[in-house]
This record gives sequence, C-alpha cells and structure tokens, in this order.
Amino acid sequence: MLLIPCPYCGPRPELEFAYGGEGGIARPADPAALDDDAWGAFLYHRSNPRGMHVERWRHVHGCGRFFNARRDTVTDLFACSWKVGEAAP
Amino acid sequence: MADAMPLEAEEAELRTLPRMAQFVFRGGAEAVRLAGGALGLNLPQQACRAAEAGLRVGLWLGPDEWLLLAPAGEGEALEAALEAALGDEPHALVGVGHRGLAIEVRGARAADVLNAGCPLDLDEAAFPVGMCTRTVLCKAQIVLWRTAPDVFCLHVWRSFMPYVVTFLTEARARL
Amino acid sequence: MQRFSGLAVALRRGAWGPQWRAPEPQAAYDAVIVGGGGHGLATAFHLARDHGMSRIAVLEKGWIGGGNTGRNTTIIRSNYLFEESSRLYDHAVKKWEALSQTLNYNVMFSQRGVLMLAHTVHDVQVFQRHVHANRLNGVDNEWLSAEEAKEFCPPLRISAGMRYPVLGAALQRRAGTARHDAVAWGYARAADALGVDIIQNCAVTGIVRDAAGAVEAVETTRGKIRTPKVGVVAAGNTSVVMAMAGVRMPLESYPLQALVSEPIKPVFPCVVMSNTIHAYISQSDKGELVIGAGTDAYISYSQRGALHVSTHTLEAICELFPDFRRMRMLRNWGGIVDVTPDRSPIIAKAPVKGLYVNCGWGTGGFKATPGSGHLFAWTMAKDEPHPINAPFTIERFRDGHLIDEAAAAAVAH
Amino acid sequence: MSGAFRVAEGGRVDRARPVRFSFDGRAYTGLAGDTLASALIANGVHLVGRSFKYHRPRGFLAAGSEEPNALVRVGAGTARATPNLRATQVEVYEGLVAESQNRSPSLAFDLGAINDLAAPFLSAGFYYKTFMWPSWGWKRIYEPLIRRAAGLGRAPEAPDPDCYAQRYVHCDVLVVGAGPAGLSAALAAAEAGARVIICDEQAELGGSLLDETPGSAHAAWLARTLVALAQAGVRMLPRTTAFGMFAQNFVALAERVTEHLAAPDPRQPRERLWQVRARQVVLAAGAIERPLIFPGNDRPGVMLAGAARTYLRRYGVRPGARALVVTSSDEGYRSAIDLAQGGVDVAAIADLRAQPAAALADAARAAGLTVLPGSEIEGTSGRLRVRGARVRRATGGSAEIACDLVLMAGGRTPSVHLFSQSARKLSFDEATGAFVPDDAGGAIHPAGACRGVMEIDAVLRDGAQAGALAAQRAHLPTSAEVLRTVAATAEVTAVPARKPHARGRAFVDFQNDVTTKDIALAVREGFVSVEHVKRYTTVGMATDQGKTSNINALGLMAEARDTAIPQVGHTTFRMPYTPVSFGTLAGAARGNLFDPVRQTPIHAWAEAQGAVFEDVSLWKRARYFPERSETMHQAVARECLGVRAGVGVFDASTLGKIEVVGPDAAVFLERMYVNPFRKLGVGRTRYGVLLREDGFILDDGVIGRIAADRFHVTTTTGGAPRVLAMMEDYLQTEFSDLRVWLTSTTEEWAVIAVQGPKAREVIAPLVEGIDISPAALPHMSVREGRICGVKGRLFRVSFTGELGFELNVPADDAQMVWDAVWARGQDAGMVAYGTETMHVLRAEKGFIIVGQETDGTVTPDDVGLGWAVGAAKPDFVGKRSLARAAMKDPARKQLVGLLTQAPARVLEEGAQIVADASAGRRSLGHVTSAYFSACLGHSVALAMVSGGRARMGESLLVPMPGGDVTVRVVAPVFYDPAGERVNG
Ligand SMILES: Cc1cc2nc3c(=O)[nH]c(=O)nc-3n(C[C@H](O)[C@H](O)[C@H](O)COP(=O)(O)OP(=O)(O)OC[C@H]3O[C@@H](n4cnc5c(N)ncnc54)[C@H](O)[C@@H]3O)c2cc1C
Ligand SMILES: NC(=O)c1ccc[n+]([C@@H]2O[C@H](COP(=O)([O-])OP(=O)(O)OC[C@H]3O[C@@H](n4cnc5c(N)ncnc54)[C@H](O)[C@@H]3O)[C@@H](O)[C@H]2O)c1
Ligand SMILES: Cc1cc2nc3c(=O)[nH]c(=O)nc-3n(C[C@H](O)[C@H](O)[C@H](O)COP(=O)(O)O)c2cc1C
Ligand SMILES: [Zn+2]
Repeated sequence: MLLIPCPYCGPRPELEFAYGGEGGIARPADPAALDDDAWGAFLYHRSNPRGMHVERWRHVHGCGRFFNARRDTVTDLFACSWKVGEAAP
Repeated sequence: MADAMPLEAEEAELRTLPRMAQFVFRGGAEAVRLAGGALGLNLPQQACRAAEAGLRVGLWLGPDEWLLLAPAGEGEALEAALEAALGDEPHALVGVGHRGLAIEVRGARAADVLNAGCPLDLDEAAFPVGMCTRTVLCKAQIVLWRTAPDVFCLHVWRSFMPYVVTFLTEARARL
Repeated sequence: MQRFSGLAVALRRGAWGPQWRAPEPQAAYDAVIVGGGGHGLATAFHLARDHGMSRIAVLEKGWIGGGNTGRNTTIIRSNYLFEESSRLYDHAVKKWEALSQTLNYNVMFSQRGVLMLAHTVHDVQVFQRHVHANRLNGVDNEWLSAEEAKEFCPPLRISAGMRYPVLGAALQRRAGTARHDAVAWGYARAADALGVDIIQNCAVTGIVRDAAGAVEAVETTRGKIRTPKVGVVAAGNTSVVMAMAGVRMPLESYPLQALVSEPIKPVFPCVVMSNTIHAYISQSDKGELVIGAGTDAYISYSQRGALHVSTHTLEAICELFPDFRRMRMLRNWGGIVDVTPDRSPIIAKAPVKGLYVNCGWGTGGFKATPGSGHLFAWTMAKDEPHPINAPFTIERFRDGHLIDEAAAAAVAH
Repeated sequence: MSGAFRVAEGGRVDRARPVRFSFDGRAYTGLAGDTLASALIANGVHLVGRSFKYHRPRGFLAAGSEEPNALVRVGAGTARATPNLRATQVEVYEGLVAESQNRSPSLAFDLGAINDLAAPFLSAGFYYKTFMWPSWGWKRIYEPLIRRAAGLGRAPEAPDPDCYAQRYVHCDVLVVGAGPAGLSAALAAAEAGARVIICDEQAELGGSLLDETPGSAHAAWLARTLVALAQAGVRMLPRTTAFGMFAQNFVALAERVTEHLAAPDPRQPRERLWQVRARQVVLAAGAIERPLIFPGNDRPGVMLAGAARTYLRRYGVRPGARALVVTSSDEGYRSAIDLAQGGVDVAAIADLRAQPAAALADAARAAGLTVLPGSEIEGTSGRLRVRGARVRRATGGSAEIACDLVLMAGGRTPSVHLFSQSARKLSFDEATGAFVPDDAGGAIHPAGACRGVMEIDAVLRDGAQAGALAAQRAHLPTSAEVLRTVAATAEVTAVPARKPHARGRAFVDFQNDVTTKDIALAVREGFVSVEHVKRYTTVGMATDQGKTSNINALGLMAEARDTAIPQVGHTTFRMPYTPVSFGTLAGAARGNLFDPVRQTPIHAWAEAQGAVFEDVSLWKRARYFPERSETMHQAVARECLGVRAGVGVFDASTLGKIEVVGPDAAVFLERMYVNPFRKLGVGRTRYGVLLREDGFILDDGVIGRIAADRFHVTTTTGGAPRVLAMMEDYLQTEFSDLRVWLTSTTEEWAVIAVQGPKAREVIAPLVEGIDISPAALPHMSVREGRICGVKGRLFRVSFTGELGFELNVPADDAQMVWDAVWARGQDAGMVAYGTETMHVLRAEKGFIIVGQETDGTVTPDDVGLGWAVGAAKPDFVGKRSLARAAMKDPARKQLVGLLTQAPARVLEEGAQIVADASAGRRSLGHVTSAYFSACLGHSVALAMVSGGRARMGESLLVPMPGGDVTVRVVAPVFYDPAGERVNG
C-alpha cells in the first residue's frame, strides 16, 4: 500500500485515495473546435510512460481534494505532489 | 455483545453518542470568518484539526469544508443565524443531522481496536488529541476525531453504522 | 525438428537437443516482431507457415514467455457479449482445440468448463443476455441455476445467507485452461523449425523511420536491425515501444496480480469467475489453486501489486469457498496489463507505414493467443486486416465505434 | 518417556510436561516445547512423507521453515485439518493429530512409488512431449490421469470454523528475525528511543541462540536481552512471519496465535495479519543451510548438519545413532564436534574439499573424529531409512560406511528474500557463494547472517549498529553518526553444488523431485534462462519455494552453461516468505463484514412485512411484498394493479442525493447535464441525463431547484458515488471558476414515494404549509414544508405514470412518516410495492433504467431522450462526442417496444432479435426489459433494436431454444400514451 503525499493532509495511506489518471490533460475550452482526431486523442490517448508520470489523485476519504503528483511508475515512489492550479515543482 | 469479549470493559468500550445537529459548511476565507462569528468559534484553518467552543464544534475536513456540530435542539436556530450572518457571501450550508450517527471508542486500547481497520498511525504523537479527519475503517468511510488520549469519536453515515459497530465489536473481541 | 511423442520420449531417454536455436541477430529481416510472448511467437509462426515469409525475427527483451503469457491464470473462454468479440475469441478457441497437434507440443488445453457467477438480479440479466447472444452466434454458453452450478462445482457455496448469494451462473463447457508456459514454448519451437529467429535478451530501444515516415529499422540492445515491417506485440510495454515511433496509444498499463495456493489433491473440477465480487479460481494439473486478483488503481510497470488487492480477492474466495479458508497462499506475482478504454484489443495497422500493433488485451488475452497470432500475421502480411479483426482498430477511438465489453462485464479474464 | 532418542538432559523442552499426540494413527509422547518433528525423531520416526512426483520416501531435511519434505496434515475432523504443514514448525500439544500425505495405502507401502520406476520417462517437461496421440486422448485418458495424481495434501472438506484478525501498526523500527542480529538491533534501536517491533517466525525469540547450551554466555545474553526489550516496551511477536515486503517499508506479518494450543480460547483469532508501516526495517533473517548433491541424498536420515545440531541442542533429541557428516564448508566440523559431544557416534567427516582448513581438521581429529578430505559420496543405501553411504576417498577406492544419519553441511545461504522482494538488488558474493544484499543504505538494513556476517560476536555488533542506524534514520536523536563497520565475513567457504560424478539420481529440489539430470536436460533443450529452467523443471516452485534448493540449482545451471552464477542470475523472490492462510489474508471479512450491508430507515418495516430483498450495489432493496404464499409474479401483479387503481407506497430512500449549492449552481449543472438548467424556476424539477465525456449515458435523475442557488439532485442508487466523484472532478479541476459546493445528502433524506390516483388524498392531511393542489403543485415541481410535522421536501414526480409524490423526510423521522402514510393509505387500499413492481410500472410507460436499457454504449438519442438534450447549449459534458460519426449511424440501436403475438408470452430479458429465419442471421438487438403487465393483460417488452424507430409495425423474431418468437415493433409506451394520468 502506497503512502501518498496529500498536499493538504500530508502522507496518508493509499486506501484513502482514488486514482485520477494522467494529469495535465486539460479539457479543451471549446470542444466543438476540435476535429475528431484531436477530440479522440483528448479522450483516450495517454502517455503511459515507464518512469516519471504526472498524475492526478483525489484524497477521497480524506480532505476530498484532487491534486497532482509525480510518481515513478517503475518503483511506484512519489517524487512530489502539488495542488490543483499550482505550478508543478 | 459484552460477554464475547476477552478485554476488560475499560480497555476498550463502544458507546453510542447522542444525536447532534450537524452541518456541512463550505466556503472561502470571508465566509469562514462570518460563520465563525455566528458560531462563536473560529473554524480551524489548520488541516485535520477540530475547534470547540462549549458544545459547538467545527471539524476541519478539507481546505474549504468543515463539519459543524451543535446540540440537537440548536439546529434550526443555528442554521438561521449562520445564513443571516453569511448573507450574500458565497458559501454552502447543508444540514446533515440525519445523515450520520456518532459513536465513541474509549479505553486504553481504543487505538488498537480502530487499527483493526483504520490504516492511520494512531499514536498520540502522530494523531494527537484534537486531530480529526475523514478516513476509512475497513470498508466504511468515517470521520475520526480524537477527543482525549483514550477517546475517539467516529462519525459514520447511518447505513454504514451496523457494519462499523459489528466490525469494531469483532475487532475488540479479537485483540 | 525432433518430433515429440510418447514413443520418442521412451526411446530417446532424455537425449534431446535444443527446442529452439539461439541465433545471433542478422542485419535485416523481412519482418520483426517486438515481444516474445505467446501472441508475438504465434504471429511469427503464422507469418512463416501461412504467408511464406522466411526471414522473420522475434525480439524479446527478456526470456520468451516471461511477460503476461507466463503469469496469467490461463482462463480460456469465448462467451463474450458483442458479436465482434465472440467471433474473435471463438476463432481462438477453435484453434486451441487443435493446438497441441498443430504445434506437436502438448499445451494441455483442458476444456473443463468456465462458470461465471451471477450474484444480483442485474448480473442475471447481463449473463442471460450473453447466453442469448452467444447462442445466436454459435458459441456455446448456457444458464445454470445455483443448484446446477453447485453440482458442476461442488466446493461452491450457494446458501441463501451469503452476503452475495449465487443466483445462477453462465457456463461455457468448451471453455477451460491451458498450460501457459507450454504455449510460448510450443510456438517458439514450431516457429524456430520454420526458420524464425527467436532472439532473447534483445530489447528494442528505437524504431527508425525513413524520410517518408515509413519504418526502416529497429534499434536494439544487440544492434540495429533493418526491416520494412515491425509488429509490436509488447503487451504492458506497448505504449513505451509505440512511443519510439512517435505514436501515442489509447492504453494504460496496470499491475494485475495472481496467486497460487499450496498444491492439494483434486477438489476443484472447473473454472469459476465472479466479476461482481472479483474472484477467479481453478485448480492446475499440479494441484495448486490458481487465483486471479484485481488490478491496482494506478498505472505501474513494477510487475507487482499491493497487498490489499490480493487480500480483497481472497476475501471473495473465502466467502464463496469457505472450505478453502485454511488453504495457504504459496506465491503471489504480478503482470503488467495494457488496458484500452473499451477493454477490447487492438489488432491493426498503426498510423505509420510498416508498423503494426497487437495490444490492449488487458486482463484477458491469453485465451486469444492462437487466434490473435493468426489474425495479426494476416494483417502484417497482407497489409490489411482479416475480417475478424477489422473492427479492432485504433481509429475506433476516434470515430466512437467502441466494442465495449467493459460495460457488460467489469473484468474480462 | 518421550522417546528412545531423547537425551538425558539439555534442550529447551519441558521435561515435566509430556504431551501425547498421534501420527498416522499411532500414539506417541513428546514434550512441551517440541515440534512435531523433534517429537517424532525422539520416537525414532524418520519416514514422514512421500515426494510429489516419484513418491519417494522422505524424512526430515531441516529443523525450521525451510523444510521441503516433512509436510503433514494436522488437526482432526473435516473442517480444521490443515494440509501441507511443516512438521518442523508444528508445535506439539496434547491431543495433536497428524497424518502423512501423498501416499496410498500407507506411508511405508505407497503404490504411487511405481512412478519412481518410470522415472527415466518422467524427466523434466516430459508431459509437453507426450499424451498427444490420439488427438482425443488428452481429454479422455491422459488429463484425467494426470489430474488425479496432482497435489500433496487434501484440502479441508468443511467450512473453517475459526476466525482471523488483522491490525495496522506503525513503528520507527521493525526488526525481522530475533536471532542475535535482530535482538541486538532491537535493543539498540529501543535504547535510542525508537518504537520497535521485533518478530520471529519461531515459537521463541532467539534464533540460532536457542541452540546454545543453557548457562553459556550467549544463552545468558539472550535471557538478559529479552528482559531488556520487554522493559523498553518493544513489541515482541513470536510465531510471526514477515512474509511480504512492499514499497515504502510496508511489511506484512502473519502471526500464528492459537495453532500451538490444545484448547484455544474460541474468541482468539487463529491467526492475525499485521500490516506494518515502519520508518526503518532491520532485516535479520539469518541464513539457511544448503544440502549437498549426491546420489541418494533424499533418503530419510539424510539431514542438514545444522538441523541435526538443533535437534540435539534445542530439543534434546538424537537424530540418529551413527552419523556420516558430509561437508563442503567449515561448518560441518562444528556440527560434527557438537553432535559427537551430544552422544551421536560420528562415523567420519567426509569433506568434499581436498584441502580443509588445517585448524578445523585438527580440532575434529582431536575430538576423536575421522576426517576424510577430498571425498565424494557415491550413494546411500537403505529403503525407508539410510543404512549406509558409499564414500570414495581422494586417495582412491570407495568404502561403504554404515550409518543411520547422513548430515550435509553445504554452507549457508543468506535469507535475502524480503530484501529482494522490496525490489532491491542482490549481488553475488564469491566468499559465501551466495547472493547478498547489494547495499546497506536507505531505510532497509540487513544485519547478521542474512548479509553474510556469520561470526557470533561480529553478528552482535552488526545488529547493534544496524539498530542504532535505523533509529537515527527514523529521525531519533542519536549522539553520534552511526556507522556500519562490520564486514561480511565469510567464516565458511562453500561453493554451490556441482554435478556429482557418481551415477544415480541426486536431488536438488526435494519436494518436486528435481534431479541434477533434469536441470542438465533443461539447459540442453535450450531452456537457458534461469527462469526457464525453473519453469521447465519446477525447481524452486514447491511449497518451500526453493529455500534449500535454489542456490544449488544455480550452481548446476552455471556448470551446465559453462558460466558463473552471477551470469545465471536468480529467480524472482516473491511474497509470501512461507505460505500464509487465505483466512489470515481475508481477516474478518465474512458474511455481513464481507461488504457493508446498507439498509434504509424503512428496512425493518419491510422485513416485518415479509418483503423479499435484492442487492443493489451495497443496498438491500425490497423487491416485492408477497402476501401469504404468493409467487413473485402474483405479488407484483397485485402491487401493480394496486398502484394503478388506487395508491402504492415505495421506499426510494436509496436514490443518491446531492445538494448542489452556490451562486453558480445552475451554471454548473448546465455544464454537467445534457439538459438546460439556468432557466429552471425555483420550485420546479427537471429530469436530467448525465453523460460521460465520451457521450454515453452514465446516470439520470430528477433535479429540483430549491432556491436560486440551491439544487436537490438525485441519482440512481448504484450511481450515487460515481456521479458525486465525477462532479467533484469537474468542479475541482475543470470548472474551478465556479462557486459551487457539493454535499451528499443520500442518507440525510429518506424518500417515500406515494403513487397512484389516490396519492393526493393520502398525503394531503400529512402536509403542512404546502399547497398540493394540481394548480399550485403541478407535475415536476418541488416545495419545502412540513410533513407530519418535520421539515421535508415534497416532490411531485412520477416514475409510474400515475399521479405521484416523493416525500423527502429526515431519515430519523422516516419510519414515523411512513407509518402515517401507511395508516392513511389503508382506506384508499394502499399497497406497499418493491423494485420489481416499480420496474414493471415504468416499463409500461417506457421509462428507461440506467444499467438495464443502457449499458455504457448508449446515447440519449438511442433511448429516445434526444428531447432532453439542450441543443442550444454551447457545451456540456459529452456533447462533443455526440458529434462523432458513429453516433449518427442510422444502424444504431434504438429503444422500441415489442409486443408478442401470444399475449401471455413474456420474452426473456437479454434475448436477441433478428429479422428473419435465415441461417447465419445477425442480431439486430436485444430485449432489455420484459414483464407481464397485469394492468394491460399482456406482456410488454422494451428492446434496443438497430434502426428501431424506423421499424415501427415490423415483425421481428426472437430466437429461443424452443423456436423463434414473433414480435411486433411498437412505440415504447404501452400505458397511457397521452400521459394524462400524471395530472390526476
Ligand atoms: C495476473 C494475470 C492474469 C491473467 N489472467 C488471464 C486469464 O485468465 N485469461 C486470459 O485470457 N488472459 C489473462 N491475462 C492476460 C494475458 O496474460 C495477456 O493478455 C496475454 O498473455 C498477453 O500475451 P502477449 O503475448 O501479448 O504479451 P506478453 O506475454 O506480455 O509478451 C510481451 C512481450 O514483449 C516483451 N517486450 C516488451 N517490450 C519489449 C521491447 N522493447 N523489446 C523487446 N521485447 C519487449 C516482453 O518482455 C514480453 O515478453 C492475465 C494477465 C495477468 C497479468
Ligand atoms: N545454528 C547454526 O548452526 C548457525 C550456523 C551459522 C551461523 N550461526 C550463527 O547465527 C548467527 C547469525 O545470527 P542471525 O541473527 O543473523 O540469524 P539467526 O539465524 O540466529 O536468526 C534469524 C531468525 O530470523 C527468523 N526469520 C527468518 N526469516 C523470517 C521471517 N521472514 N519472518 C520472521 N522471522 C524470520 C528465523 O526464524 C531466525 O530465528 C551467528 O551468530 C552465527 O554464528 C548459527
Ligand atoms: C498458472 C500458474 C501456475 C503457477 N504455479 C506455481 C507453482 O505451483 N509454484 C510456484 O512457485 N509458482 C507458480 N506460479 C508462479 C510463477 O512461479 C511465477 O511467479 C510467475 O510465473 C511470475 O513470474 P515471476 O514471479 O518470476 O515474476 C504459477 C504461475 C502460473 C501463471
Ligand atoms: Zn488530503
């Protein structure tokens, strides 16, 4: 069970969190302006890297907040986490 | 329940707490200030901390979320007072007095009983008196608040309460 | 190829040579398969056997069969909901039925039947829809009452007082299990005999494209290899390999766990799956209970998962089979499964000339191995899909023609 | 007397407490403190099992958890008898019943041993090469035979009556292993003020110190240290195996709580899972002695030298009368001398090395022992027990040495299992001939024998340093920088096995019967990778996971490949270290603790009425209320008619509810749902449809505007958590400009639906402060007011097509309100109805159920909800996806009604729909809902049919096993198509 650094509550056990998928994929401001390729990519294409991954978590059984984190997908260790709207450290 | 327990009662005891008026309060800094005035209590700004004034309590649940507790009879008046004080300041105040029930686990081994299903470090150094947080107890979500070194208060959604009580009773019997 | 048979075993008394060669990589091949799992090896076998291609290499970064092929719970069935899917998987089941003979390698395909348990009224509706759909498509699948399910699988508990009672089950009798390692080895031996070079400890590290953008070569840890056709069959690592050609995939890779008990005398005659409470169990021919657990919530290449994922599965196993509570977990492991948004695979041409991809089998691709190899080889050789895999494109995620088995069944083992 | 082989004194057994037990039906006596193994050896029993494949007789190899042979079934009866337990770990207790396994009819005479004769044909991987002819042979002949031969023990045959417990625990320092290294680490860490937990899989803490003679300096140190640890508040967990090591020092321990007791307290759990989060971990798991490879090395009486020493010194039993000690390490000498001192006649020390250390040889000779350097063991004799061994001398010639014990000392392999599980690297240490932990940095500190430190004083120092360093890294103040100064001392030199020169079968993996030949064959057949050899030969895959065999197998592979062990590598270490009961891992989760059972405030009432419940997500919902002996169909027909003719009451409390509050609430809902919400008036409600971003229906529900800035949103029962999570996601990460907050009120409000033409008259007297006249409270509106005196929200909505109200009342008051409604309803002929009737009533009206008509592939237009989509809105979740090509395909499945030709014929839900009777016909769609409508007197069905709306009036076929059923496509509204009754 991972120990996940919530930027509000500090490190907490994984059981309190929900994974939110890859981070940094903003919903287009005007979806209608996108062609099918771009919209399909927004919906489904993911970088899925082996190594550092920017991802979203929600401390759902804690403070309830979504936040961003950078985690190594090989070791599963977190490098850092930051609040929504803040710049990545 | 009682005779299935190898523990002495004072080592860990489960008690139902009386019904309370409860509200979820959400809002920004100004709303917090205004609400504090109506509550007679400064809502905690530090994560996972409770503030108490008399029988009124504000539990920090999130950066813009507090669970307010007050004696059962005060609910409607408190709601009116809060709404009046907050006026047009954006906020949300939602009565949840029937959503959840509270129980208390007290005794020298209360933390051990909770740790049967709660993955948090409940050592006093890590989880001091006055700390509160949403967390999990095995497959139920709870709000856990340490009110004294040997006393934890649990707020549980009502349909999960039978599960939580059965779980804790079993955990207590198996310590 | 040294022919295998009982007589040969008796006569040779252990005087066997290598089942496949260990060739040095050549400078160029007609086609290169990236990934020496069951699907990759089967693809190479079919390219060589059916399409007359002789210069083929399978490049495997570790040891063949060491990916998900070597770490799955071996459930084989074809009673999928959508016509596209049941056709795809039944194509494979038909090939499984002859595979030991095709390969002259006993892959121990065991058609012991797969029971899928229904625990809620909703489950019953969903499984009955499967039964009807499969019957129309000529795929066997039948509905059993709880009592009939218990008769088919005596250790199953069906008492009414359970937290999730068993309301019935869908049974596919032709479904079953196979010996996972033998599948990789059998294909490797047969492909090698047809001249395919199986090159282990050779990781692909780059995909080289020519000025027109077409595939021209692969870079590997054992040097550059020229080829006009690259078939990527890298399961959990597909995104990583495809990124080498600049292609972003609709995939996420998750750890999926499985575990075995200590071996016991035969007690479990079939395969049982419960999607609702997440339990997948059968007994191997050696005697262990083979149990499938769930995926972790987050993407990971660690090839292991969290403890709470296994405990969750064992809770379900103990609830359904309370006699097994004193059984003991002997070994637990993880694989990396690549999951598409609709939980159906991709067997298709990639948007780069000369690049083909076979992936997205997620938690359930072992069962497809023989069919997948056949169809992917066809697609690579003819540069166009076979009618059976034509719907399984990457473009469906652009156009919305999803084949959403996930919507019907949470997990697709 | 507790057995003829018990020595007169010594050992840690309690001679005052004899214990009676049985093995294979024979009664024996042991002593408290014995393991089943030591007690059997005390009684001269060495034959305890049969191997997996060849059914060869097997005895005790080891004295601890690494034992591969001595697996037994322990416990009486069908439910508690547990297979495959290691006799070397089972503590004897009064009345213990044990049985041998994998033999028939008896251990001494086992028919399965016929396999041993066929061994030449059963070499590694033989089954891949055979059983393929004839092609049907596998299924009908061979597989059944193979499957019958499977397994070792028998599974329990009845539900386990015992219970299990689990606990999370945190500490500064977790110490795994309580030998000298672990104990000194724990002490040092505790002295530095750390919260320490120390666990050991054995019954007593002490590790190798338990083999020390009582009164010796080290035994005294052990006693002193245990007292000091207890005083320092260290949590000491004997019988507790650290079996899994995960990222960030998350360690899983399995404690055997009652297994060793004759009459455990039934309240005690049988076993307990500890899930430890440790800031620092000290691994002091010791080292495991290696067997040697020679023909006949598997006969009962062939044992590890260290194990023999343990039996003698810890348990006070002589494992045999006359021993041949075979060694490739210095340690064999120490064991030989100790055993000789303990009264075992040591025939000789056969050293496989040509030049043993002179000092050791001299010491042995001084003790009167014969040393034979440069020996080779050519074989052993005996049937069910060793009688002698053939030793070839370096000087030439071989001699048969009579003995009933052959002791193997092949050096020690550090127990790196947990270290490696933590995904850390190992490196090969030539001196010890084994893999050792690669680094001592970070938060995991190997100490003692498990990192190759073998000499006792060095071990004590190493442990103390590891403990102090761990405390320091756990941020506890320590006076000075702690350094690790002890080097891995290869006290012994040993090389992993080489292939024996002598002929005959030499076993590498005892439990799985893997011989040196199997490994050679695998390599020859091209299985070069260590992982391939493992899987082809099954070496290391048995229940001991190769604790004694893996390193020897690596040596043999290296030899066969003509390379060195580091080039061969090692297989992956995985949890568990030793097998762990499913029960321990499942814990308390059984029955109602398997998953919470959620019940509504009305549940008890429904139960008292005899309701039949169904599971919907975690909730129990009343499905129907049978009266007397009614079947479901009869009850549902009665309930339906009751609602349509009069009035019915339904508990809809499980519906998800979300209070959406804030100045931007309407804007938020407008962006989330397909429907427009900005202009929804206060006091009005609207049916909302929620899509996923990919355009498919996720959920639906009625949304009421309570105030300008406050909405009461309802969701499906199962969808409640999902919808709230999705809304939070958009609110927090995409629409964070909006000032809106979401609160779940699912459990705040109980919902009592009162439906039917008489609904108004029933509730009228109960409602205060709300004008419920049709004009004041039209269909699709909501008011706040008092219901039975409590604050509530009254919705005028209908999911039945009848005049309907939903009374939202505080959950605590729900039963009171329900009782009042029920009492009032009696005059109106009120029925209580359940979910099944609700489904029929809504199907008669063509209302969809998310999850039944939809399955995650359905758009609003598909189910005829195109009207709900706010086409003028620039955007909402899922809008863009609806514009994709596939969503406009005229062949998409659309919601239609179906009528059967025979009115009584009810279609099966899930049945397929085709156009004609031709062969190879393709499915056009499927039946989503089908019921007999008592109100209409015929069956009704909803279906999703390709291009369905264009097929109105067409005849289609529904293939069923008994033949096709003809149906007519109709509009999906069967009852009151004009929709007038809601206005009633
Ligand atoms: C625990 C578990 C249980 C499962 N249970 C079932 C089940 O019951 N039934 C079922 O049908 N399916 C099941 N599956 C899924 C099934 O195992 C897979 O879908 C299937 O085996 C995939 O086969 P493959 O040949 O595509 O992939 P793999 O066997 O994973 O082969 C891919 C290969 O590509 C190699 N590779 C990757 N990157 C590179 C590179 N850069 N260069 C060279 N080589 C590379 C890898 O090393 C690997 O060997 C399960 C999976 C897991 C993990
Ligand atoms: N017994 C012998 O003949 C022998 C041989 C070689 C060395 N030694 C001595 O052993 C000492 C080494 O001490 P040490 O403390 O490193 O080892 P140790 O063998 O004394 O102690 C290791 C302990 O760890 C326990 N253990 C191992 N894995 C475990 C797990 N996963 N979970 C729980 N417990 C586990 C074992 O039961 C054992 O009690 C040295 O003094 C050395 O001289 C003794
Ligand atoms: C169907 C199946 C049965 C297995 N049976 C055993 C077994 O009896 N003993 C064992 O040690 N491992 C068994 N394994 C697990 C393997 O040892 C190994 O853990 C797995 O192939 C993953 O490889 P890895 O652990 O080396 O990463 C089995 C694996 C599978 C897929
Ligand atoms: Zn938090």
